[in-house]
Amino acid sequence: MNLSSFIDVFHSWPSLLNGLVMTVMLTLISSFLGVVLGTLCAWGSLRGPKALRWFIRGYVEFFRNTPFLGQIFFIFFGLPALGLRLDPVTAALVALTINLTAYACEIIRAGIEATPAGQFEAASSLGLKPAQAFFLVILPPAFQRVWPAMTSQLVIILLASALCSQISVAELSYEANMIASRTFRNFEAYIVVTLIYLGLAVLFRDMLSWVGRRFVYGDFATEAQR
Amino acid sequence: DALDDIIARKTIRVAVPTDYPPFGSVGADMQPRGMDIDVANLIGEKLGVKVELVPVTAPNRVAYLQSGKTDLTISSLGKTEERAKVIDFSIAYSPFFDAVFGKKEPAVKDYADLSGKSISVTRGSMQDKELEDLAPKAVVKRFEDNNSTIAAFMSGQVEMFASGTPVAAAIKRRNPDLDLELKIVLANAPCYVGVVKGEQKLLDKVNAIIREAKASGEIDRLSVKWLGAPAGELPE
Amino acid sequence: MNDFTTWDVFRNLLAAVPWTIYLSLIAFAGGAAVSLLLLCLRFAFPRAAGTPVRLYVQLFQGTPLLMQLFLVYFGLALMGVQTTPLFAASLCLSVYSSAYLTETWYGCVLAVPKGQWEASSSLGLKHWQQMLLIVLPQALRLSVPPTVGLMVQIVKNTSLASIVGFVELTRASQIIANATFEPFLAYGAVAFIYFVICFSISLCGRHLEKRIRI
Amino acid sequence: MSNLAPSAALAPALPVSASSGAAIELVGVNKWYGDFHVLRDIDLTVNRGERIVICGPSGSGKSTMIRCINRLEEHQQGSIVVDGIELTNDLKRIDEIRREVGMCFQHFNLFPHLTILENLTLAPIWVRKMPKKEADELAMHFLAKVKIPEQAHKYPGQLSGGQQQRVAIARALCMKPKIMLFDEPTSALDPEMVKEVLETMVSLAEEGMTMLCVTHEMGFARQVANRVIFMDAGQIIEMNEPEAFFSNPQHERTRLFLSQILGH
Amino acid sequence: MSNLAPSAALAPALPVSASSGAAIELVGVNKWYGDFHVLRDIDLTVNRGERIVICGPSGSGKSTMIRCINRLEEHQQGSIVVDGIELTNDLKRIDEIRREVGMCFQHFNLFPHLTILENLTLAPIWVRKMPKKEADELAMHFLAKVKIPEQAHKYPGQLSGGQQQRVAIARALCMKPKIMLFDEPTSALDPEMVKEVLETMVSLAEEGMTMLCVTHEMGFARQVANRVIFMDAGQIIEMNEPEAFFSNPQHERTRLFLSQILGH
Ligand SMILES: Nc1ncnc2c1ncn2[C@@H]1O[C@H](COP(=O)(O)OP(=O)(O)OP(=O)(O)O)[C@@H](O)[C@H]1O
Ligand SMILES: Nc1ncnc2c1ncn2[C@@H]1O[C@H](COP(=O)(O)OP(=O)(O)OP(=O)(O)O)[C@@H](O)[C@H]1O
Ligand SMILES: [Mg+2]
Ligand SMILES: [Mg+2]
Repeated sequence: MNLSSFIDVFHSWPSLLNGLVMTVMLTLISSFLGVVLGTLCAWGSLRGPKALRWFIRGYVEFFRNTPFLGQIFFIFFGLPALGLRLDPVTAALVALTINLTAYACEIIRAGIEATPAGQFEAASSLGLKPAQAFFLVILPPAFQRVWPAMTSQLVIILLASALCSQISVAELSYEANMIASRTFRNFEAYIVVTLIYLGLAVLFRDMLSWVGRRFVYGDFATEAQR
Repeated sequence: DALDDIIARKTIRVAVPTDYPPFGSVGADMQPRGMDIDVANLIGEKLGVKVELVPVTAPNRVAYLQSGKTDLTISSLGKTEERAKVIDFSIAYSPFFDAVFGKKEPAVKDYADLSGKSISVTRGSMQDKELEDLAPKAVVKRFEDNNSTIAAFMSGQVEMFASGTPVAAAIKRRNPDLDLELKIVLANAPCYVGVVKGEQKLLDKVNAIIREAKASGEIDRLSVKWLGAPAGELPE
Repeated sequence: MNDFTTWDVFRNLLAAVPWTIYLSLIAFAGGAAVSLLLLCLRFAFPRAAGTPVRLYVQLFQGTPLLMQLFLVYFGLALMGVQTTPLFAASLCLSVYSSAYLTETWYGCVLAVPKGQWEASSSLGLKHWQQMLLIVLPQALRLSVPPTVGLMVQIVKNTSLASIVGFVELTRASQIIANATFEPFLAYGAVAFIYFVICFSISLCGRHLEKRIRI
Repeated sequence: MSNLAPSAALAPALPVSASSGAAIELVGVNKWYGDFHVLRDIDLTVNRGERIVICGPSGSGKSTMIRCINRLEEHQQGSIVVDGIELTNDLKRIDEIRREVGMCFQHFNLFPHLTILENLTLAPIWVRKMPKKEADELAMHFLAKVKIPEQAHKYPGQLSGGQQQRVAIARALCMKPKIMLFDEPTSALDPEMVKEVLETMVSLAEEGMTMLCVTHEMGFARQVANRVIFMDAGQIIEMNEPEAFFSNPQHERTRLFLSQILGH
Repeated sequence: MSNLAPSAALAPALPVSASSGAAIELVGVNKWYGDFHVLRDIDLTVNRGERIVICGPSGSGKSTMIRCINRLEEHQQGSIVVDGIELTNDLKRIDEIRREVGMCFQHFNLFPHLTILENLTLAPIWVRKMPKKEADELAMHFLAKVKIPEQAHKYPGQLSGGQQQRVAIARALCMKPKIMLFDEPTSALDPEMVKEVLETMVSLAEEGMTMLCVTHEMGFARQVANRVIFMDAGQIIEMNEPEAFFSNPQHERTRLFLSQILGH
């Protein structure tokens, strides 16, 4: 392994770039959907009717306790048997989103449960409806409380998107595999892609902390959290 | 030198597939079995050493050899220029035709008919490369192992799949009702034993063993057992 | 060629369960050992060890385990260091889990209220006594739920050891799926087995959490 | 703290039975938490413009009682009528009542992610559907009233406890409630800040707001209350005008309690 | 609350300069948090057996000052001598001093994972190397003193705030300190519980313990303090005997402060 052997890898930069774009797209879309759905599930599992609560619990437990690889195989290879055929990218997005939703639901629920009871009470004694109280009053501080945990989970989703190569989604590790099997520069290709993932993870983390401050919970003094 | 090491160690490490019937799969006892496994055992027997089978998949079988994790790879490996740069090849031990398979419809008369068709293929296999050269307009979906390639076809995610004739025959035998036929042959790509690059003594020894087995009819016997037909003429 | 019964599928999968458990135990024990070491370093030399430990965590949390495995197994070999699949899997899983455990446990120690440190120093306890008698027991309690969560992750991630040819649950299910051409039976069974293992860990964790809460 | 001059300006200013009908009426109210009987046969009529102080030992059910009045807790027996509306499970009625009743909590419960101004305008905008501009003006009016208009654009975390509690009062006032409930509004405050909050409450009282206030600030009780209620073990043990209540408590339990909170 | 009978039993019982040398001596102490000057030229001598109450507005540096005395905070200038030992960075000396100085915090800071008894015996066993049996006896002695021997085997979370604070006092006493520091020991308590804790402190004072106490319980100050100190903005503004301090404060700032905490 020397520098010149990396050249073969860098020769394939257009496919690496394509893979990078696909990885980023998979991550961003499923992160967004997963967080939104996770929030709704968290609300449902705390406030919804009993049947809904049990359903959400079962859903969350199932998807948190089975490997992601199995989930993605099931959605891609198994659902067609039930008449639902998804193309690889859609299947990957669905799998990532469903998986993330389960985790996000748990994380957000923890944040909501840590909300002082007084916040609900203050909101309802002002006459806010439960949904208004939830989205205007309870949620933003809950998000702030759990944003670090959420960030870690979203980074895990970024890394898990590598497994989408298994259903022929042309994302970053798929392209790395392609380069590896074309040029037999396995190690060089993996090192390069590993470093790209590391860079992506660091960037994504920074971006999330910015997004959190800017859009999700606003920039308010933390000490106010009682 | 590799051959001396093998003799000294009294074991030879051979990369074999476990996801590629009839060349390699497992029985109900989870032990590997198939054409490739028998060839490995044959070579071990002739060398007078124990055989250590290392299960591999199509994409990483060359990597195992390259990084010295195994001495040989016997996993229905076809010969290509690129591969020849990083490993050595013995003489062929088994016939193998790469082809595209699919349902009766639509008909495929030449490679141009594959344009726009979605075809699943195992990444890093010969068929992958051949499809790219012969039918550049086909929509190729690459999967990690043979199982996924086939499953993609069976579940209707792709219209066709590219694989070897023996593989398709095995599927057909398992699922007689399956609507499956050979659409077009991609190449005649007999299987070779892969040997660590630059180990001439080992390579010569393996070649000698295979030649002898061909002459004695042993190869044909294995071919009939696993592939359903004699091996016939194989390139040196 | 297909002589598998449904029972054979289950039997062979169950036969692979010990490997999954064994790998998980190694990964957890190794990860715990490494992260305890890192935590000791970090608390003993906050200045000197802080940044390297943070970088370590950042590095192994920021790269896919799959890539780590591949690089250790094949990459080290290419540099002349031969490793067995067991060694590579143990090393990577340990390093991977140590990164997460280090971060989690560090957070638990920090989460013990400052007042506890102050009260114990004003009683004249030495630093190590404060750590051992006051802070660690409380941190330990805080750490139960996240640690159990990580254990579940580790169990699921041992499936990636199949990349280096290790025949544990996932690999066994792949092999069986290939032999039987019945991927759904094999994958369904394996999902069920994973669920049973992981969910019982979660349940034990919850039970433990309740028992040690005062 | 406490011991306000007993010659307070306001104390028995208002006759006990005033203006048009009762603001709040509790008849035979009982409440249980599981097996635990928190409220026992509570009867209480609060007239419009009346100011009532409730005291009693910890756990005696003071908070529970006033929380039943705006339905933060449900009662199981008896009737509670607020501003002529009876409290039932009908959600619409609860909403109506909550619009008429403002509440201040011990721990302020400001919304940490909103600025002071946003805290104040949230309910007018979302519940009263007031245009933002109008809500802002209203909010600034009440902020000026509690004497902290300059803090409008800060976050709650940046204010002192006393300031936060005044914001909480202003927030409740922005809904223009007819009745204000206070649950120990000063007990989480530093001694210096107690005064500024009490002053705000006194000025509210001077404007004739109907007030129900759980507090142990006996100086405040003497100054503004029309009646003082003593609760113990879920019952109203004693109820009297402040002068009589403090100088001549009827019950042994009341006497003991008063000696403890005034004595040290 | 407060306003203890001014004819308190203990107040000026002890002459200001007593027994063998000073218990605590601060000379020219200065401390900064970054740029922020928290303590400015603090000079203070506390004699053995003396009881000093410190009051002042929030943020004036009261806590910081007493935390410097047992080195929970470091000072940057000046010298602090406790029981004849000067505070430097020498860890052994800090340990020695901490053995002589007991401290009680506003939020008790009991160890939640240990029973009451274990809370009390922890330091005697590990710091004083006392045998467990002896430590248990000692602990029970002090638990009896704070009147909760029956709680010995419960966990802190099962006790009321007042009980917890008394355990915290007993815990400090188990180290047989020569000096006790209190940082607002009653301000996190319900009014009723304040009394029981203050009583414990008064009985300590009666035994002649050297005490430094940050509190706003002016009744307590009148009853037990030899001197009252008023701090503002990191400085000691005024220091006097309680009678003189309350009846005739010298400084405008002190007067204002007293009017606020006594006035309402
Ligand atoms: N959600 C609940 N479930 C069970 N018991 C409760 C609940 N809320 C309160 N209690 C109990 O009801 C009793 C009355 O509580 P409440 O808060 O009304 O007392 P309080 O008079 O306000 O006391 P404090 O002065 O401490 O605020 C207490 O004994 C309390 O333990
Ligand atoms: N660790 C710290 N870093 C920076 N500033 C601090 C720190 N601790 C305290 N301060 C500041 O030092 C000042 C004095 O704090 P201190 O806690 O001594 O006040 P105090 O008189 O005890 O007030 P209170 O009555 O609120 O307890 C305050 O302005 C506070 O904000
Ligand atoms: Mg209450
Ligand atoms: Mg303080």
